[in-house]
Amino acid sequence: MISFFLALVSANAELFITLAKILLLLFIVLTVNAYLTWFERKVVAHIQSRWGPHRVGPHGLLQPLADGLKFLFKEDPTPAGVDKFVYYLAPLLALALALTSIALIPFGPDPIRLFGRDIYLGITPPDLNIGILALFAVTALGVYGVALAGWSSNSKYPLLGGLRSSAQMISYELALTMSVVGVLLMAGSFNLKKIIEAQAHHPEWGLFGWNVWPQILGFFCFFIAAVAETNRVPFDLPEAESELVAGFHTEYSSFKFAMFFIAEYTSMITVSCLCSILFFGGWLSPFPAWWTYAHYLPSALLISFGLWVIWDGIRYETLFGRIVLPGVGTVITALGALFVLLPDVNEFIQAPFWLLSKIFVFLFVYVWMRGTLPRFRYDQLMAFGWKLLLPLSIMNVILTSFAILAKMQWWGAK
Amino acid sequence: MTAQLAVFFVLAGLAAIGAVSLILQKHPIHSALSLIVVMIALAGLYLLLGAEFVAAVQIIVYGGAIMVLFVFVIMLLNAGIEEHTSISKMAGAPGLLLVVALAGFVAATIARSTESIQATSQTGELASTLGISNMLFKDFVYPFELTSFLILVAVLGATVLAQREKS
Amino acid sequence: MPTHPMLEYLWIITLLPLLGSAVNGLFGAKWPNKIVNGVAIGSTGLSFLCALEAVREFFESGQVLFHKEFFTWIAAGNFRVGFDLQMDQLTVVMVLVVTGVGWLIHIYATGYMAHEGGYYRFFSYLNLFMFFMLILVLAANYVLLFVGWEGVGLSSYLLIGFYFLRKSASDAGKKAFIVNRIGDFGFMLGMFLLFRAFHTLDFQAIFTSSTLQGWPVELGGHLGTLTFACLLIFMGACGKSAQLPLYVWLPDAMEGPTPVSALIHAATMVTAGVYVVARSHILFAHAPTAMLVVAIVGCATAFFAATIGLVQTDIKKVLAYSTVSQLGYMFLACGVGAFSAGIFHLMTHAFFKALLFLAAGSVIHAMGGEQDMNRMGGLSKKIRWTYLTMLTATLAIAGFPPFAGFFSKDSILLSAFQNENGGRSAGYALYGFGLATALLTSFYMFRLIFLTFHGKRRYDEHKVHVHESPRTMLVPLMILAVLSIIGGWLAAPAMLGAGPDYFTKFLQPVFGGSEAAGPEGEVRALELTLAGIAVITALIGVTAAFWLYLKGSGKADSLAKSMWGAYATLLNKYYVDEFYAAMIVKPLLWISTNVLWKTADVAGIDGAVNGIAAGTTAIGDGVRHTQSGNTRSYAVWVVVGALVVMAVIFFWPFGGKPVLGMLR
Amino acid sequence: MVPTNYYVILSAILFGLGVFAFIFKRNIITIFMSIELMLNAVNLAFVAFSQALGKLDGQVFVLFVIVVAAAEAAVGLGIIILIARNRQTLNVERVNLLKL
Repeated sequence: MISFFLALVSANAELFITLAKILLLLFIVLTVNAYLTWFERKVVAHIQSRWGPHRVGPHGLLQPLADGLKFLFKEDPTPAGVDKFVYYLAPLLALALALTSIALIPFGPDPIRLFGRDIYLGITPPDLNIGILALFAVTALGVYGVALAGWSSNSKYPLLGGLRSSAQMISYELALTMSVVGVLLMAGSFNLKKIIEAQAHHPEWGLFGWNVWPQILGFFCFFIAAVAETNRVPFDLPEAESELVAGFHTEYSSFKFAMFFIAEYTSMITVSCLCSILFFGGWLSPFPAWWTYAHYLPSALLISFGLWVIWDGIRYETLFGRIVLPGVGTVITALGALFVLLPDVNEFIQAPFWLLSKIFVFLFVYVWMRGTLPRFRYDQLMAFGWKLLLPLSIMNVILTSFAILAKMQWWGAK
Repeated sequence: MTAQLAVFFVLAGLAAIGAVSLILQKHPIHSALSLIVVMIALAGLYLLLGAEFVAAVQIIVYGGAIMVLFVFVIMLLNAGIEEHTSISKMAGAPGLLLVVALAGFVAATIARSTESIQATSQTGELASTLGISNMLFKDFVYPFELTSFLILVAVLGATVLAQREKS
Repeated sequence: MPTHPMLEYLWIITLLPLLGSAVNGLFGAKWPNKIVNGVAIGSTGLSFLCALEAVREFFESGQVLFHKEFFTWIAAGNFRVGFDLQMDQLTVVMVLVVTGVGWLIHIYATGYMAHEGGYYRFFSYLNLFMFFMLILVLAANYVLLFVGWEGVGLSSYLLIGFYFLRKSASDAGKKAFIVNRIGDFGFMLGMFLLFRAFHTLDFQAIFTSSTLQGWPVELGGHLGTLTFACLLIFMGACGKSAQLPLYVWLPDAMEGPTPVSALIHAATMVTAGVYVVARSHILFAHAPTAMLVVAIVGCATAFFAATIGLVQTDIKKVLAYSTVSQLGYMFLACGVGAFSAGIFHLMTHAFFKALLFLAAGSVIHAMGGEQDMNRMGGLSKKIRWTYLTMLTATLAIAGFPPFAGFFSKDSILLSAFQNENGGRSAGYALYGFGLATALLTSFYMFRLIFLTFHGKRRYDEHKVHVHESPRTMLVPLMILAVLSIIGGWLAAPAMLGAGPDYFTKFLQPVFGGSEAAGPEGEVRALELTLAGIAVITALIGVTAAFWLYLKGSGKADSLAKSMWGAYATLLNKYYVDEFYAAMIVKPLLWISTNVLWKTADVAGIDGAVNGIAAGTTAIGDGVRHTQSGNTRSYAVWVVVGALVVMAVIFFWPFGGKPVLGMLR
Repeated sequence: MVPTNYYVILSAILFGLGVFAFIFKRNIITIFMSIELMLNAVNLAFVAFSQALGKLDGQVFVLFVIVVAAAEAAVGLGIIILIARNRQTLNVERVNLLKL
């Protein structure tokens, strides 16, 4: 039995490896999503000077688990007169597309050697030729989830929400694509890996070689448009609680609602990935190449964080916390120490580390905005998108192309 | 190369089924969804043909923009099940015959024209994006500019059409 | 700067009148008469001066024929026509006559037309006529000549119908036009024949062509190409110069204003026929038969018209018929080979006939529009100058020495007498008729004088108050009077044995040695005797007129009664118009009404058109039902169209791609 | 390696289905979609041939077709909205004023 299974695996390993990767990624993403909600609630709470979730588990760390259970076990009524097929299709579509988009993101340049094979970080090989285009294709389809959900619910508010979201997404998609063109021009490729490498032309410059600096305008356009694409504050009109009860997913509950929820947070992650890859050098370290000791930064951070967790855990009020937190802290510290001891591993984790940290920063910015910014009015939204964002991004394209042309002309550089 | 053939047949079946269901569906939004399926299947076929850029554009523009517009309009007009009237006599049996004949002709004509083309072993060379861009901005630059004018005109027309006249 | 600028730019002579015509016609409507006069007289006078200059240069260049092509007008295969003008002795005479007399008549007209409406229109037409006439005489090939030919026809039509509100006037215009068409038809056929024979229509090319040199003289009876060509051209000439079958339009043409009658229907246009015959004299020289025909027709016309002239009471009609008969004289001259004599008579006739008409116009002017001689009489005191000038002209036309008419007519009679073509008898017959015509001429001319100026007046003193014409009218009269006195003296020395006939000598390069320079020995004796006879006949005519119309006034009427039939016949012009009406006009009318109109047009053409219209409507009614307004059915039709296209592509039988095939 | 004919036949089938829908559907929007379907069929043929001939022109033309389709969709949907506003129906058979 076992032997047969092994034979099967070794027969078409590629398939199984990909499958394994998918499962792993799915697990990670879902977990991250769950804790992202925790993180968001905490941050917003602190912004509003509250405690946030604090009951379930130490620092409310088990809150997401509880939420998950609630979603799973809650009753799931289907409203009367909905278009069944579409009603069920919509959330699936949303989730599937969100996950697909994340599947297209490479998390590291070079493979690990496991079981005698090269295994890349990320589902698709990092040098996918039309990587960014594929990403846009997938995100472009993301509209349907929301729109169809709104339509199929056979109810006023969802319909309005759906209309709004589809209009909004169409409008901002243009700006999104346009603002990226600048980066593409500079990299001369759709390939994400190539785009990142293009920012490492001058390793000694460190973070000053990134695309943000020449593409600052493009970056802002992109980020704003991306936020709008993900229907997040301040562009969360489709689910504006105060106007349309909960927007397009008013009629959804329990797990279908969860799907929308996950989809939204996943797309947040995707956008963060894109931002860091396109403009902030992806997995490149912000420090010049010759700062070799900067390679110990990850482990240093881990160790210090772990020590802080232990220190915090000892003096936690509940007994459970006093037991668990130090354990977690020691694990983290041990991990950091491990990296220090194994230099190859240390080298290897550099890239994912930087990418993930950048993603984390962007996620924080998301939450930050949610905590601080008010919502747009619908007409403001449209006017902003069409009359400001789009022209700006187009102008960015023009300026960039002129600059590149000039560079070719005078410095003869490629 | 059986894998490719298998993929082709899967995608082709998907496309055909989508097209059929576009016809059979009573509600426009279902038709729209079927059409989207067709388009995605076609994108897959394009990938199979090595035209990855076209595939991406197909999904982005058709799937992400045009069909969204359709869905948007359907939702906006709140179109219901299409009522089954048969006022037009032409669009009955004679129409059916004509359609069949036309399809036959199209197939026959194209098939005959393909006889001349022996399927050269195209391994979908992946640098096609560069080639397309070269062609688009060198050989076809004037048509390209013209399309930009077309788009402009279309935008103006749509604006004029959509705005309610102040009365 | 070319040595002979005016010859180099010969076209200027023709262009000036056209310019004047255009300016007057386009802008003259608003202008006061003075400016119109300025333009009209200025342009003609200028072209007269240019003509003089051209003639001077022509003489300076030793009288060699000048021929220049200005641009190619028509080029089709080997048929080539250029706008080219030429200048030789004949042209010199014609150009001077046309421009000079034309100019005088313009001046006269300013006075005569002063009170008429459409003043600018009149002068525009008149200048147009000058333009075409100059083209006619300067042309160096038949086609260009034909252009002038038609042009003068057009302007004569316009001017005859000048008072188009009067039905008689417009009818007369149409009549002139149509009758001329008949002649032009013959003329064109003649041109075609010539082109077929010589493959060109250029004068010099034809006349000097080896074809013509080698051409056998088509002796009597043998009707060859040239004979037919000449006869056809002569047919055209008959139309234009009012010869026997086709003369009918000229008397009616008197409906036009008198200056027009003087200029077009006496001095210049009607002589175009003579000019053409003279121009193509070499052809005629090869066709004796044609010559004979010309001579006979001319002679007959002369006599015939003179007889009609005897009894006319309308002053202008009398002059019209006398014109016809004088033209007959000219053709007689050409017919007997005395071309120079014909041209000579043409010139002198231009002088005195123009003078006669202008004088008559002056009389009519004085009588306030009265034209009937029976309502005149005893005017000699009242309008002295007019009387004197007219008397001069009358003496000239009657052929009294030393007036112009005497010499020209005399030389014509002489050559008629000497004519061998067709036998001596023919010559004698021609001479006899010519002499008789001379008699009649002097008779009716003096009848005119007596009735108009002498005897007791037959008009109402109170209604009509007679007054002499303004100076603008009198001055041309005087000039012309002088000309018609001295105009003939060029030939005088020959007759008096004091040297050659200068006119003939001058024209010799054109007409060749066919005529001796100045008669010798017994010929001169013969000439003198003939001249004496002519003068005597003229005197007889005068006395007869005097005895009939001045001495006893009743005699004329009694004579008319005594021989009523003849008188009526003459009075009705031999019923020629009625004859034509019955023989030609009526049948034509019938055919056009019943066959062309009722059958062909209404039944055939209209039927077809209406039928097509009805059919279309019916089809439309049928097809309309396919347009159900239902979009789906339209879609089906679209599919049908696509199907057709695909079928064409698929079943294209002729190989290749159909669409590309169509494009190729 | 998939023979070109397969693609071509598939595109023919899709085109035929598009025509069928164009004639037999009554909802204007659906009819409009069927036009898009036909365009897609043509695109497929284009790409197939471009691959078979080893030339990229076909793909370029596909891009043009897509652009034109986008413009057409914009204007056409505007018109459809107007029709729906003025005639309160989306059934083409009820929009039949286009006759004598």
